[in-house]
Amino acid sequence: MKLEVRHLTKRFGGVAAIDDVTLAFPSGSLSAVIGPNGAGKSTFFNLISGAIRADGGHVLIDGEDITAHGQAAIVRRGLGRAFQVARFFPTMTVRENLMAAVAAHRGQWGDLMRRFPPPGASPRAREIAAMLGLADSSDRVAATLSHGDQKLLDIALALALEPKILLLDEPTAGMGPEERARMIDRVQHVWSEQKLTLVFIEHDMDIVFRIAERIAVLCYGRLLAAGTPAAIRGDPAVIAAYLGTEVLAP
Amino acid sequence: MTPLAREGGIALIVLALLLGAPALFSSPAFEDFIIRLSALALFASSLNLLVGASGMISFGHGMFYGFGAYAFALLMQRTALSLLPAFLLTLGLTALAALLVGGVCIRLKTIYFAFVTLAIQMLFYSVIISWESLTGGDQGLRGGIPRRVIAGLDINHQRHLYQVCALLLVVGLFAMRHITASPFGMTLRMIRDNEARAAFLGIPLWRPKLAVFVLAAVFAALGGVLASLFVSGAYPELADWPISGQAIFAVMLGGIESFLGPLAGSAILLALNDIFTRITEYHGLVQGGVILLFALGLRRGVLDFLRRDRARGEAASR
Amino acid sequence: MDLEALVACFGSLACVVTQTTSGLIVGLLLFLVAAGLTLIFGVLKIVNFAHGTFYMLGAYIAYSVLRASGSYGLAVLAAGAAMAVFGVAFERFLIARVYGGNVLMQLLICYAVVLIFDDLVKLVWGADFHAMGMPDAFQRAPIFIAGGVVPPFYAGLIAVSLCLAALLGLGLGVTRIGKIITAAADNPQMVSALGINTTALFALVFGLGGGLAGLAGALAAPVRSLSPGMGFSVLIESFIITVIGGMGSIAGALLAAIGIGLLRGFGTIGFPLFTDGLIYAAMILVLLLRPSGLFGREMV
Amino acid sequence: MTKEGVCRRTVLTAGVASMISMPFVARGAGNAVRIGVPTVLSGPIALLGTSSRNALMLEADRINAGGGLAGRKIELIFQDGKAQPQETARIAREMINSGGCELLIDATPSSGAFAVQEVVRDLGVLCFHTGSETSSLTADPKLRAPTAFRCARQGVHDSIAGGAYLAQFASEHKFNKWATCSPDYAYGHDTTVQFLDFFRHFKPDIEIITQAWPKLGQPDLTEVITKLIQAKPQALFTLLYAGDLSAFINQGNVYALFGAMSVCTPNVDYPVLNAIKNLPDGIQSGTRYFEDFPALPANKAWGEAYRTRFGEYPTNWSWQSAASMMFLEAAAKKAGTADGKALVPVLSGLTIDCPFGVDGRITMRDDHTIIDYAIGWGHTIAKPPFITGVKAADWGQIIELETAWKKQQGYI
Repeated sequence: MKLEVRHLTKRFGGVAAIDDVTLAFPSGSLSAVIGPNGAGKSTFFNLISGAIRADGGHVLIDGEDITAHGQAAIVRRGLGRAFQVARFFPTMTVRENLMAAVAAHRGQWGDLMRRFPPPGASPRAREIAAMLGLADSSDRVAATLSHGDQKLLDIALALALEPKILLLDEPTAGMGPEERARMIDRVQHVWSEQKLTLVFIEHDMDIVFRIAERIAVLCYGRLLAAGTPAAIRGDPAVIAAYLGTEVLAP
Repeated sequence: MTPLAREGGIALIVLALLLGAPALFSSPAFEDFIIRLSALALFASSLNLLVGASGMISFGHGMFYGFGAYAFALLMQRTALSLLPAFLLTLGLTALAALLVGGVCIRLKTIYFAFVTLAIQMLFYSVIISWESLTGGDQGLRGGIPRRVIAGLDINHQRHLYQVCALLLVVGLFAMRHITASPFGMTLRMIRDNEARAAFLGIPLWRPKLAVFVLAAVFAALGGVLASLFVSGAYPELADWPISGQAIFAVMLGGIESFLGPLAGSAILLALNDIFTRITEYHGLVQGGVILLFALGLRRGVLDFLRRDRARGEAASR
Repeated sequence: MDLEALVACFGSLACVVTQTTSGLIVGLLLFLVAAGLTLIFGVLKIVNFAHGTFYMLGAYIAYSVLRASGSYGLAVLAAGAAMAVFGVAFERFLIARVYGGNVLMQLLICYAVVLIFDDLVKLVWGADFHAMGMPDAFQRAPIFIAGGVVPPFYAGLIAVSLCLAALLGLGLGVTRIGKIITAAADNPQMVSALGINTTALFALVFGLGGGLAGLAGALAAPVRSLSPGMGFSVLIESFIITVIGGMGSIAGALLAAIGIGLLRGFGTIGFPLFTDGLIYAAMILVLLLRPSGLFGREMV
Repeated sequence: MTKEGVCRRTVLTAGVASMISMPFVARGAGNAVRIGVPTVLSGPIALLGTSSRNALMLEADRINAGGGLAGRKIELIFQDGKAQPQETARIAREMINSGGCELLIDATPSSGAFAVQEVVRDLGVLCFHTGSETSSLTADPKLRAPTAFRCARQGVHDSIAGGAYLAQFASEHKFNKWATCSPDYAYGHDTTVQFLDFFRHFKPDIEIITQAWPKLGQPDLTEVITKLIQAKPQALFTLLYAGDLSAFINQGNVYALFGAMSVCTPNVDYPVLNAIKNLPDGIQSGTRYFEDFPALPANKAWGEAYRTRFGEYPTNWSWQSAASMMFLEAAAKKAGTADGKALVPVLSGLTIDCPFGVDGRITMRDDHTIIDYAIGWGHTIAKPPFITGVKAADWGQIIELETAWKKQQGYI
């Protein structure tokens, strides 16, 4: 599915957190959103996913305007999301987390007629766990997982919704180099296997330039540049914004 | 064996034991205890549907206990309805009231939800006190609940009341257990654990929240009906905020994370009260001291403590 | 409903003066209790349901000290000091043990403390109600202001309570420790981030709250009946004030307390039978429209 | 599975523990008559409970010293119902069902008494209510229980006696503008209406210019006091009692209320007097319990005996509880047995010699409520005996008007 934003704008007080941003993420693409701290990256995701309301502009999925839709409706339209600080259900085991998410996705959240899990939830949960390499931890209580596994679980919960578009907010935040590599591996694997339109926010430029097909650069709420890694690397505005940080060096 | 079948089996055995007990040893005191326990335990367990299962802390849950008691006693005194219709109508009216109250309250989160439920209970209590023509004001609905024998069942007779209470206690607890173990119960747990995540899994939060609020109110009213049968009337004390406190304390004493915690807490609370009021006029002092020991010594409910202790033991031996 | 009487009252300066002072006296004493409640909630996020006990003990201690020493001033100071110490002990030995736990566990502890001290008071002072009696210094005829009656003791009480409110406001606004407390009430994480000793801070806040409630009890003792359990109704009213004013806001508590006092003062003339219902309704409305209270900041 | 396993085990333990705590079925020592006394020993009206307990112990000791009830010693079991109906009902049941008690003396306020009434109706044991003044408890045939008796003053009696006294007082002083101030709950509302009805019956031209309704246990009555002073009535009738009344008088003193109007109340009793530091002269008051009224040596002696033993003054509930023991004693003597059920027919219509009777005698009328007990009105003075000039009420008049009232209510 194709994700597009047109003239998207959000102000907090007098300050524009997102200012007239127009961007498109083609169906099946793997894109990164980068920018210095406070560039409005998370706000950008919050606007797309309906967690906060835009002041202006539109969000479109496959050409359909979903700007006015609520969070639940956007989820149903096929957009999943993982968070900067992993969000999951800490008192449940990994399996229960996933089965609950599957049940919710299948509209069985209000089912009072049978015991949990509803039929079919368990195999699907196992599938998702396997996809993210969480199969071995299935019976562990989520709160006791390592930081990296918790981030994976967060993504797994999003995948339970069978999304066509997946937003990942800093999937490698707070991880050591080994964990990072594992995470990126998983993300790429999921992307290629599920044919997702995947957008992620990332600070590690190595990762960004290694795996992203397209990169969008946000700075103080404005879109600075968007294009292929090669184009971004050579963009003078981007170089100016990142001056002295050397992260763009190949 | 599926959990449903196993728990159903346990429920049936317990029910059989309770119903058979009077044949083995006839003790009116034991029967009274079970009658009072069933009222408090249903009420406390219903509160735990909110507090433990959904993470919604209510300070005003006693309002529905009182509502159940008053609605039932009024229906019995003022109308010619027989027992069962009056009982079902009471639960229906409570659900309606809870729908209204819940619709207003669930917009608020955490401590503000607790406060607004308490405030509404205070208002409800002051209406009971002021609306003397209907409720008898502070003197309550006196004169007893009229005897209406159906199918040989006379609930003013203690043995019959005991049997009804035992049945409703077991059935009520089983029903609540089923709710918490259903996919819906899991949804509540998701909301308790991480509301934002639950919302982003496409769950319209207000619906399960309102639903559990109404369900909890109905079970609280069930407890209230039993209380009104025990005192054969309804009194404002049954709707005042210390009654909400009773349920909170039963839940905290027994354990918030164990399904049977509120039942155990209710039994402990009633037993403590019964023993201490019998032996001393300064029962508050002794009871307060024991509760402090519990709270500071275990720092969680008794069942939660035992469970965690046990889990730790297993981990150590592994 | 007697709106005619209410209109007539507003038409007479004497009535306005008298009912306003009586509203102020009711409100300001409640404020002293509510101030501690709101501070404790603001800083520690704990609803101290044992706060009425502080008030009750303050009144009883003042009663005994007055009988022993004959000095009302000493009695008030002793009650305030004793309850400040009691507040610190209560926080250190009981509440501090369940920080980070379920809020209901704190509630359970408060409940136990209320049970214990209601009985201890009965054990020490007896089950019957006591009255301290008016201290000699205040046994004089009422003052008349614009035809309205103002008893000298009440004039004194209003003055003392307002002074305490001002001192409290000043202390919180100007001194370093006061600023820390205010900051903590707004944002508890920040304080620990600043490296401030929260243990001492929490104890201090409980001491302050306890002391204020003890003072309120002592100030009210000459005219109110002392009996075990007398803290309960005061707790409910101060709780309402705290909610309406905003949990954590001293200014909010002051305004809400005076507002409720005045509502009582004039409500008793205009609509004596449902002032309480009106207060509960106000509380519900405030919670629904502005959950953090009229002056509180949204707690996230 | 282990989770459930542990749960079940602990619940079993809790269950067993609570079974152990169950009262074992007890019997009185030897052949003693065990009497259960549900009462109030905590909270704001604990004093009424403790003073009832004192009086009952005093009487039990006296009766036991004289050989007991038909040869059986009395054993009293007191328990706190916390002024909560459900708790009071529970202990009443428990006393009979497993506490080995044969009869009940219910020393609880009205809410408790109505709950006990249902227990008594269910269990069919002899019971004296010694706290409830609510008339309907015995006057309303729907509420009356066949084995329950009220051994306490009754609201309607007090209203008639008070109405008559106040009418005379108002006429003497030409007081036509009155105010009322009563607690805002059913007792306060109903009794105020009843009082005013009888007051108007005797003096139709009075005018009620304002009414105040403070909450029960409201700590500060200031706004009520100032409201009353503003209204400038000539006299005030109040039904506040106990701690609320003493707070009202103490706070009223601050505003010199007692100089501004004449205050009348049926409720000044010894504990109130005790808690008031500067008792104003001239409050018109009924006698709840008063050693000097009726002015009988037996009454004075009883009051003194009580004070000597307990170091405090008796309350209204004290004499009511004591009287119930006297009825029990007389009935047991007459019937030659202490068996509760056998005493019921004997008690109905029984007249006994009693220090609290207006002429030294009290009758348990056949509608199970007492008459001819002391009702008088006098006025306060700052020094002992605190109330003086007591005039006894006219019981002939009371009963005549009570009958009319019962007809009007549809009770007879």
